[in-house]
Amino acid sequence: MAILMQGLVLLVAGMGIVYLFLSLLVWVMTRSAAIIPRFNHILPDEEPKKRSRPANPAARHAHHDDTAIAVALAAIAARAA
Amino acid sequence: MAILMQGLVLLVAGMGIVYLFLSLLVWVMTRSAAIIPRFNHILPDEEPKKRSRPANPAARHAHHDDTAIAVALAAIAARAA
Amino acid sequence: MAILMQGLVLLVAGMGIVYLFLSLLVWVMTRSAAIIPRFNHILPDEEPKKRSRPANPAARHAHHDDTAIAVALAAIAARAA
Amino acid sequence: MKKMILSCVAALTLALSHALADTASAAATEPQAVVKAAAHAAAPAAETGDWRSMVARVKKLKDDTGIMGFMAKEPPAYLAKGYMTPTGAMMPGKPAKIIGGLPYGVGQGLMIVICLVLLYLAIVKGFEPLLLLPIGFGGLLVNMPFAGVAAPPLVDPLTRLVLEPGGFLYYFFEFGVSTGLFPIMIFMGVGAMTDFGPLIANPRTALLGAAAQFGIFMALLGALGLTMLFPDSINFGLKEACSIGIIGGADGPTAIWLTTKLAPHLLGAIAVAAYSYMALVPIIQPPIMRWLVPERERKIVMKQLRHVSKMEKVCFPLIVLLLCGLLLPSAVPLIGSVMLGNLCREVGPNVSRLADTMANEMINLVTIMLGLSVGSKLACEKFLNPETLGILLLGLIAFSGGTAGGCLMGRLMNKVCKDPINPLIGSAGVSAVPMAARVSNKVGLESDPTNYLLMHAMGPNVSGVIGSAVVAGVLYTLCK
Amino acid sequence: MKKMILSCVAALTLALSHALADTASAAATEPQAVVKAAAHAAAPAAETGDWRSMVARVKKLKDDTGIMGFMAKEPPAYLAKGYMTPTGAMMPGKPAKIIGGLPYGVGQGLMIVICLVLLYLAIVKGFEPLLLLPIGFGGLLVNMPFAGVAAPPLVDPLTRLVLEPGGFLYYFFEFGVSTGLFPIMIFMGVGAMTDFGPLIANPRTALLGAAAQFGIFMALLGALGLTMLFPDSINFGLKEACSIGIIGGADGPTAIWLTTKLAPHLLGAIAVAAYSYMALVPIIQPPIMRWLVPERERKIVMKQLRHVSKMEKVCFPLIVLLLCGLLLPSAVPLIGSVMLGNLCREVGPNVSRLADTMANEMINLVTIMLGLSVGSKLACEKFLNPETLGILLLGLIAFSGGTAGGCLMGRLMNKVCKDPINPLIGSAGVSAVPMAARVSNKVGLESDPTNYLLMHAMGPNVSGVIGSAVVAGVLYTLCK
Amino acid sequence: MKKMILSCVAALTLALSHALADTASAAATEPQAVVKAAAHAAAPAAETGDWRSMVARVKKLKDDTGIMGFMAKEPPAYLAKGYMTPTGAMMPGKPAKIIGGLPYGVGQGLMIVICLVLLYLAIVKGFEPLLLLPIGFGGLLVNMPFAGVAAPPLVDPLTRLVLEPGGFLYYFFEFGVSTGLFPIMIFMGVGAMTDFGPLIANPRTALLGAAAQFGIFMALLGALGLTMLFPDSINFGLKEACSIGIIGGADGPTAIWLTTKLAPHLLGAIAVAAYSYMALVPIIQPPIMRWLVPERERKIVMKQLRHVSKMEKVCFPLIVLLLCGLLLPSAVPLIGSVMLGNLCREVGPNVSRLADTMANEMINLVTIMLGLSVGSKLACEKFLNPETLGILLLGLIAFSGGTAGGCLMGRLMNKVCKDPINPLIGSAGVSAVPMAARVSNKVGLESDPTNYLLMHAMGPNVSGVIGSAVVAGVLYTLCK
Ligand code: NA
Ligand code: NA
Ligand code: NA
Repeated sequence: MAILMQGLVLLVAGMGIVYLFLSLLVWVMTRSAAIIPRFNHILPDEEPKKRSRPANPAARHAHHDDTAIAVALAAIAARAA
Repeated sequence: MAILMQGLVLLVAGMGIVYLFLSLLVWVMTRSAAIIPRFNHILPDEEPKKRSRPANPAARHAHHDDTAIAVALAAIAARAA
Repeated sequence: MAILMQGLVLLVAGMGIVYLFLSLLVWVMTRSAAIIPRFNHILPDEEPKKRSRPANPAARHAHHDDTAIAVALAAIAARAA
Repeated sequence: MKKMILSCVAALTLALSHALADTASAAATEPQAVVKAAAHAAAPAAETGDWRSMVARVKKLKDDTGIMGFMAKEPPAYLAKGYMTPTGAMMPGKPAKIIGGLPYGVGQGLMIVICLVLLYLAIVKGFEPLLLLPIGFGGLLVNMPFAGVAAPPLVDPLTRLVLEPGGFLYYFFEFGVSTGLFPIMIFMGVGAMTDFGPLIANPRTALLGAAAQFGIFMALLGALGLTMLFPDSINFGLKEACSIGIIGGADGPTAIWLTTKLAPHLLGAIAVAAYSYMALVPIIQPPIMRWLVPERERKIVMKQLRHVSKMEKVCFPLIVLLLCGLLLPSAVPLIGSVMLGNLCREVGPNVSRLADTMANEMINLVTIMLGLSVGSKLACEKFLNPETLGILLLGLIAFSGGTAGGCLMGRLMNKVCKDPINPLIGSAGVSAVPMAARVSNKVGLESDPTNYLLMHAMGPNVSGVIGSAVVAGVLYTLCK
Repeated sequence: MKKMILSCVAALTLALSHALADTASAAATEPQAVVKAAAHAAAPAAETGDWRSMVARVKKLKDDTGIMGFMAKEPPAYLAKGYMTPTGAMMPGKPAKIIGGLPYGVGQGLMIVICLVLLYLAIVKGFEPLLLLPIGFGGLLVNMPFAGVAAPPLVDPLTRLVLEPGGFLYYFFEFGVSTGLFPIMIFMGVGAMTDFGPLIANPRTALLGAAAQFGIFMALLGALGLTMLFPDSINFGLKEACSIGIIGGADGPTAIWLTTKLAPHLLGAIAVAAYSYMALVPIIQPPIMRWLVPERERKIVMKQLRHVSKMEKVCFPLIVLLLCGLLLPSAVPLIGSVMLGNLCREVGPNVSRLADTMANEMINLVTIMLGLSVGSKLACEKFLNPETLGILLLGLIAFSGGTAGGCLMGRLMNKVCKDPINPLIGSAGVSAVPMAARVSNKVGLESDPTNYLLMHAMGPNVSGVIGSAVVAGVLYTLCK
Repeated sequence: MKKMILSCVAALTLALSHALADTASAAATEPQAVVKAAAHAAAPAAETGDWRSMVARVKKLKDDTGIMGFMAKEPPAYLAKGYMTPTGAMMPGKPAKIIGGLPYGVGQGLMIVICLVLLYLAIVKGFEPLLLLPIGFGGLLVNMPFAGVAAPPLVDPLTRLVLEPGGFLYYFFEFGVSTGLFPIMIFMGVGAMTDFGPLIANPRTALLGAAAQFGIFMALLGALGLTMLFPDSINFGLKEACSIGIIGGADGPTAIWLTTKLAPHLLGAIAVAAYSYMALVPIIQPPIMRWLVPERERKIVMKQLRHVSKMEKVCFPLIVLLLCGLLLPSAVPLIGSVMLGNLCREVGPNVSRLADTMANEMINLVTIMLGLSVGSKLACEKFLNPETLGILLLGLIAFSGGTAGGCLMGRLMNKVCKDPINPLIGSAGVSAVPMAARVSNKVGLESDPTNYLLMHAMGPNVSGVIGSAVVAGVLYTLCK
């Protein structure tokens, strides 16, 4: 019986804490929904057009700068050949 | 010389066991070739048409359900925007 | 002060070794640039046409021989069905 | 050809029957056999190089077949007597008790049947196949007698040299499950695949994710209650009860993480229950949802979700992590790994390499190894006892309780809040992402075929992941 | 709805304030608390099964919140008093000293702010995000009080059984950083992504890569000088000076490899400095380049690079490895792993599976784990001291010195050699591949918009990788 | 420019000659040198901070160059005297004997040449490049004197703290080869890439896969015979003979798995032989096939294979695993991992994530690490002895014996069975998937250009994988 009481304490404490935690999260998120959008310019949403490009499967692993260099190299190599 | 005799025992035992094992496998497979096809409906062969779709490289890693959700999300987001 | 002198020794030794090492590399590379091209036939450059094929993303992971076998299998299976 | 195969099979049968007869007679004259065995041990045959000794070994092979193994009464020695790890720690042994006093080998045979059923569910019925297939296969492997796939390495107690390496499942388990690494790495992948947008757009749905954790505590109390009801056959302490309860979190990695720490001997049963019920969510939840939510409320149409900016999505994981660090540090490993994956996902192209790797290669590699490792805990002495039945029952209670808690909280919030909330999305709070959200959507469509609840249900669905990680942290701190 | 949330928050606030009050009174009556704690230890509550004891534990939860942690004065016990590893080694403890004698908790709070700044730089400013994001996130996690993400496992000193597993960052670090595996594996990927063609076509540019290592030794001397100037607050020995100098190598894996071996306590600061300055190369280098290279020489047009055959590209990694083995064996692990990756890359289709895996899955997986592990060394007692400021300053000196060395060597070679060399490509010798080569190109275009230096700058750029690996080998041998 | 480089090289030459002279004189006055060295040890230079001591260290650098290493007579101390592992086990040392009593350094030089030949074969000739390239490269690395890429960590015997971490190949080896994990993981990938359909369609071809294991035992007997013939130079016990025999299994992972357990000191030679002969299958097999199979039988056209349903393909791995568990538990780890991979492959879309990962990322990652680890056993004292020549010879015998066994069994079956069997497919029973099947096809086409045997040969080909795993299990049980 004693252990069942302990379980009840766990129930109350656990549900309490998870409620408190998520309530606090709700409160913070509601607050921040008012504040953060003011700073949206810091990390602007990617435009849909831009997004479509990295979805190209061939480009998935390509590091863009490396690609640029590789392209340059290839061009020069082609000229050299 | 004694060790060579041991090797011979190994030869007989080893070839015997591998033959027995694979013979048994042959026997079981022959049996099951008569039985299993009756249960083919449990796991029907994928039709060739269906197979061609997952071969699409872009879809290789996509979890189908997640894709569905993502599509729904995108649609709603588009409407919202 | 003594430790600073040690640092100076490190400076001289370190820069000396890195120069020597890379000078030697330069020398070896210059030499080998005269020698290695004679053996270019051992590992001929891939022709650009050949290269374009493995760039096909769908084929990235495919082991060519396995593919051949799979194709043969599929053909036979199709005939058998 | 047929004759040939048949003759081979006949030879095999003969050899086997001969072998069995040998064993029988050996058993009859046991004292002499012991003397022989002792003599063998004293003069290892390979060294003396006598061919007769090799023939004797070949004959002894029959004692090491699985067939003989399934007739064995005793578990492997390392289980009963303990063993020394390569670092010199002495793991104590435990007498293995199987339901009904069955011999150990019969227990293993039963477990193989059970694992085949698991594989059937995974493969044919599609029950969370990504995890139940490796778990079932690991269970098959570990119950093959004498195969030793999960056996610890054999260590010389004096020099501490490893005389014989352990089974590969032993190493997988020690490397990734004992240390808690695998669940953490899976959670990184989960974070990299999860879109918290719906939760950010409508934060108050997080409360539904909190309410759905109620099932955890129902099962916890149930486990303690069962122990009181059947003190002879079921014996769950607080730690076991917590581990069983967390099945109701409907999150595999969370359940495995907590169980490994509190009650590792129940790991197999709990993981199987957790993933099975996750797969059964479309069957378990709808009746409860229909019972608790009146038709009128099931038709509630919710306000469309607002657009969530990239900046908000990037800030969200950091905010959750900081909150968690401030209030509940013990949940930081779980929450932190989800949020790391999610941060990489939302930051975009610059780190998409990392997010892609987490969501694909890392999670796949780890899933294989985690599944097999968890399966290696499906040994018969851990699974074939009344407690497993209790765990399966309690898992069902946990899922039902969570569903009920979420729905009732939805109704309550609907009364209190200004904006309407369809209580059906409450059931998605148990997590089981994204299955539970789809169930909410489907039950909603039954009442109003134009009312798509999927996106709204994703809010409680993902908050349920956070909620059960929080509960796992609390339970770990209070009961460790 | 709002009311509901507000009431919840109010309840939380109340509970917290109550808890704080409790603690205050507990602190006042410390002797009794100690007695109580001792009693607790003697009779663990879960066993006695008394619900009051569970309530006491719940109350004690508040002492384990991060909020209380940030108010703590002392570091975790395992840091101060040492701990036993699972293999039975006793790691000695160290008193933690933070700048200004700040309490430990405040230090952790400060570190969290610093890590958020790091994340800001990585995410918004794009500072080497692939590594600074995991490093910053690891730093966040490790500075959450009581979260224990980098804590060692708790080992029973008698039986050596692991009572409680360690944090996941502890395992990542021990597995991959302490052993040096992660930098080596990253270097395999670097090799598989690097084209040494431009260096093979124009080998003498390797001398620019040698000259650019000068920055390493400037910083090394600077570190020793700082110690002499501020003996009270800065205390760099030879090992520390070498590790700081290697920042000037502008190669993350090399810096991490050497620092782990010589001065692991500086790992966090050095890795942060190295990756930050690599990201800042476009800001640091141009002024120095413009200052040291006169306008006339900046316009020099270089001869076009010759075609390099596959055979030459395949031989190159083997030649470099053999030279390194002949002259400087201590650099073989670093050089060897780069050259293995490069060999797989150049051999072509037959082993492209391996090269692809190294350049993608392997490097991504390892980057995640390495970044987090390095971040786990951003503990406040290691970062919040004047030495970190010194490291940041010296890192800047190292990068500047390397840039200057490369440019001046370029001018010298231009005078000595027949074929013209644009001294601007000398700055690329610091490595920071491919950022520094692009900077050379950009500054060159300012003077002559038709003069593309990118390919020419790739020669010194990749030779800088070899150069700093050589220096790392020398420093390791001389100072270990 | 040229002058500049030449002067650098000249300086280098000077320094080296000076250094060599120093060493010579040091050797002449050895007693004093010992005293000096002792003094150095007593007062570590870096601590005293004297610049002269640093100059002395720089001068001593020349003793640590590879050049000096190749002149060394003795192996590294840890090999000869043994070492302590971090877990406290004392690994005993062994005197290193090289063929012809060569000095150790010369042996290392020879091994480097041999490894370059291996790389040539892998890169230019395309000999199993995916494994021979990493093996050859690992061999290069491990034979660089003083590089220590496979050295164990330096452990303080009292405190058991790791003073200096080991080489990365040491960690790769301990992590994945000593434990047997890598071969197992590769086998998962092999299973995920293998289609057992042709074997299911025509099960009796499995008997060809059994017959082809005959080569294993020929080589086994040959190894014992060689020991009797040359007792002075060759010394193979039963364990060594089993490991050598398994080369004839023509399965890399099986060979590595068994050799690691029975005769780890032969691992390098055996792995090199196994993969080399696998690559040479198109050269070794055809003459034997033409000799043993008369032209008439080479033209036999086989019945077309029937369609195999998905259900059959899914059941097959489970059936094989259960049979193996019933009869030969020691083969369960190998067979089980192949069958796990195959099951994931055949189940289809639901778990294709896992199958893809096994067949690509996992197998690639593990191949890199396994190849390097195996290469690290190409140390000269293990390879440069007459036994290696014996192993190479016996490997050839094993492959030939297997080919012959398969072909003869094919002829026998052709006589006994109703349906015709082309004996040429028997040679595919050695496995070496899919090379041997293609050889069968090619030799068949020589006799009848319309008779495609490829699909028929895949049956014995894949059954050979099962067969050699079974033999490995038997040999392990009988000889461990
Ligand atoms: Na949950
Ligand atoms: Na560099
Ligand atoms: Na084989």
